Amino acid sequence: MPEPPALPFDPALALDAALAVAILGAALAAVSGRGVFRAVVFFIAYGLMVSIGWVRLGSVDVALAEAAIGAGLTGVLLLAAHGRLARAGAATDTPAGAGRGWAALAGLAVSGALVWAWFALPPVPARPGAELAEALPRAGVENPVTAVLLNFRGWDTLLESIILLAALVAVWMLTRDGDWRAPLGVPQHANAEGVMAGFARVLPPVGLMIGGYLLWAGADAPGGAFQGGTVWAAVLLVAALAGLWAPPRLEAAWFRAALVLGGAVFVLAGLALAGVGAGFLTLPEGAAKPVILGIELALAVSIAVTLVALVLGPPEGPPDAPPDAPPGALPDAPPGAPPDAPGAPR
Amino acid sequence: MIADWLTLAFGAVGLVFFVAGTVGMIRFPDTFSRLHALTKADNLGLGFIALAVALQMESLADIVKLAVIWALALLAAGTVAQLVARAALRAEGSEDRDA
Amino acid sequence: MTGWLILFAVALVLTLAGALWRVWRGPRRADRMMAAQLVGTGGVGVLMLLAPAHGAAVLDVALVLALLAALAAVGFVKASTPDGAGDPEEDAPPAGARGDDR
Amino acid sequence: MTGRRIRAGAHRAVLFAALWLALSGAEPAGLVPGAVLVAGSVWLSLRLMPPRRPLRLWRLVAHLPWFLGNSVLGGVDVARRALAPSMPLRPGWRRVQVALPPGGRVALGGELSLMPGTLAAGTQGGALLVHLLDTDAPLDRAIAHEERALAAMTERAGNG
Repeated sequence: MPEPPALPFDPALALDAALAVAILGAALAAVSGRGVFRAVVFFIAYGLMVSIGWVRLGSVDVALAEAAIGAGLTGVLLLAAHGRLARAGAATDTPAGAGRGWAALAGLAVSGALVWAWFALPPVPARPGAELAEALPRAGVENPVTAVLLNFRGWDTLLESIILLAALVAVWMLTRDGDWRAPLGVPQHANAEGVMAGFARVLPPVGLMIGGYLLWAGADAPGGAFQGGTVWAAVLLVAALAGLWAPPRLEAAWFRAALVLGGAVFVLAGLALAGVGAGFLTLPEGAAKPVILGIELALAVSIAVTLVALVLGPPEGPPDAPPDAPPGALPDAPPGAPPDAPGAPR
Repeated sequence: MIADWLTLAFGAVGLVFFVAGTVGMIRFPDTFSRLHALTKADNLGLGFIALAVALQMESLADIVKLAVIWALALLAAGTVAQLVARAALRAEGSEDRDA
Repeated sequence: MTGWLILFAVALVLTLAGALWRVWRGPRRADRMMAAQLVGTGGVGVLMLLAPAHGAAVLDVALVLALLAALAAVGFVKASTPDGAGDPEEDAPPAGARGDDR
Repeated sequence: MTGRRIRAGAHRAVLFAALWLALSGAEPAGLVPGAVLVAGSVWLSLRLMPPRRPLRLWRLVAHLPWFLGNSVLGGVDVARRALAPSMPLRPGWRRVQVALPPGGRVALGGELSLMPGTLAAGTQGGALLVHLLDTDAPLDRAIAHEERALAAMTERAGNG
């Protein structure tokens, strides 16, 4: 049997063109037109396609982060925000008129500044990454992204992990005075024998494995603390949404410890290295890999807990008494379906 | 090479199912029928694509990984179809059209 | 062979355009949400097809997408319950805000 | 009681270990972190999904080809309807009484959603809400067969 013929042309350009058109189309649809719900769904689709785009650009690390954040967390966050706006009676249609013109102008200005910055960059060296390639054997890990994040530029990563915590504190500042002792977010509930709960019983153990794998693989292949921690956060969130995992209170000691674990281990490792004379966060060549993996594990735990807390939002007690009665029956139930018992106690 | 020909065949079949899923989603007249198109045709298409790619992978681990990905996609599809169908059923009659 | 696989990926991205049309068109929220689901499934397919050309690490991206594919839809059905924290399968909606699907 | 937990835990440990080997490419350096993760996942899985009835693993495996064959038929069926110019559809709802325990009911709903002509929308008062693409198709027997196959996967011993 002969081999299949090779393609007479290279389809890579067609793929990139199709992706670019689809990404730009989804982005435009998300910011134009009316209807916040539609914009949110377009944003979700946009995130999915952007992560393919990162793969095409050769940045599998970024693609992984985008897949975990974009597909997992921002969708839930934005849809919850939209539902909340609708329940609060706020307008869920983007305002028409002058405000949007100014917003578009501001967006254009930022884009213009970015384009200018791109052209103003110093010329790219003949072999980009040559310095990195030369330093990589001393890093202790083979994934250049992890080497930069945890070894050569450890300072930046340390501060970034603290930024996430600062964002969480900012969210908590929205807590109402009476709710400080309530568990994080609104109380979640679901049919314990239903589809959502069934899914949430199966997914988290698999997610624990896959997140752990990304963390472990991050030393020598795409992955790492952020990707692994985000996957952990996403499956923990599923368990919380299905009412299978009760989110902690702010004062829970284990919760606070988990939040600062990453930063604390990072700083302590840095101080210990300074103590042995290597300098703050200067990893010695021989011991770099275990130190990096230890810091990454701690960081992943903190990132997972912080992201879950960010999505769940500030502590809120049970909702206030409704202004009017809950709806009695399923509207348009299927033929023969008995109406739900109205207002049955849960 | 037989494997290469099979890859072409499975890939093409997978693509046909993806196209059918999209066509169904565009043509079918009501929300619930469109849910059928998505869950069944697309995941079958994904299964065939996984088969096509599996024939090009060298390590057994990668082939198992492809199977795991497909299994997770099936789990997600079975869950999402039921949940979204139920949510749409509840919303029936009330106003959930926007724009 | 990778050329053919990438050609398949091009075709798959084109079918995603149909899904985007349905996101735009609706008319119901469930339609838009399921169309986004199709973008996710198609995206997993594209990533699989890219694996032989870009290396097996791409499969990890597909793995994460498939693992979390249902998350947005779970968020959607939760947000569309009366109090935004429930489950459409619950027999009686708990006392909470008025059921409003807008 | 504990015997059942141990047996279920062993089943799941094998599954998770296989998953780890596939993920890590069976690299020797990954065996220790893998073992820790498998232990954690089994613990989490037993907490989230305590074993109710012992699973007959071989029944599950024996059911797989049938399930795969049916999901192929499901895809072909829906593709045929979508691509046919006349687009033959007669959609409607049906309530199907099932005797399965809740976990089995959810699994049945998921399976039906991937099979020809049926789409579940969860349960209501113990009955499965099923959307049919074609209300004239003889699907009752297929649904009943599926339910029996799922029921056979768990042993009836124990009180659930």
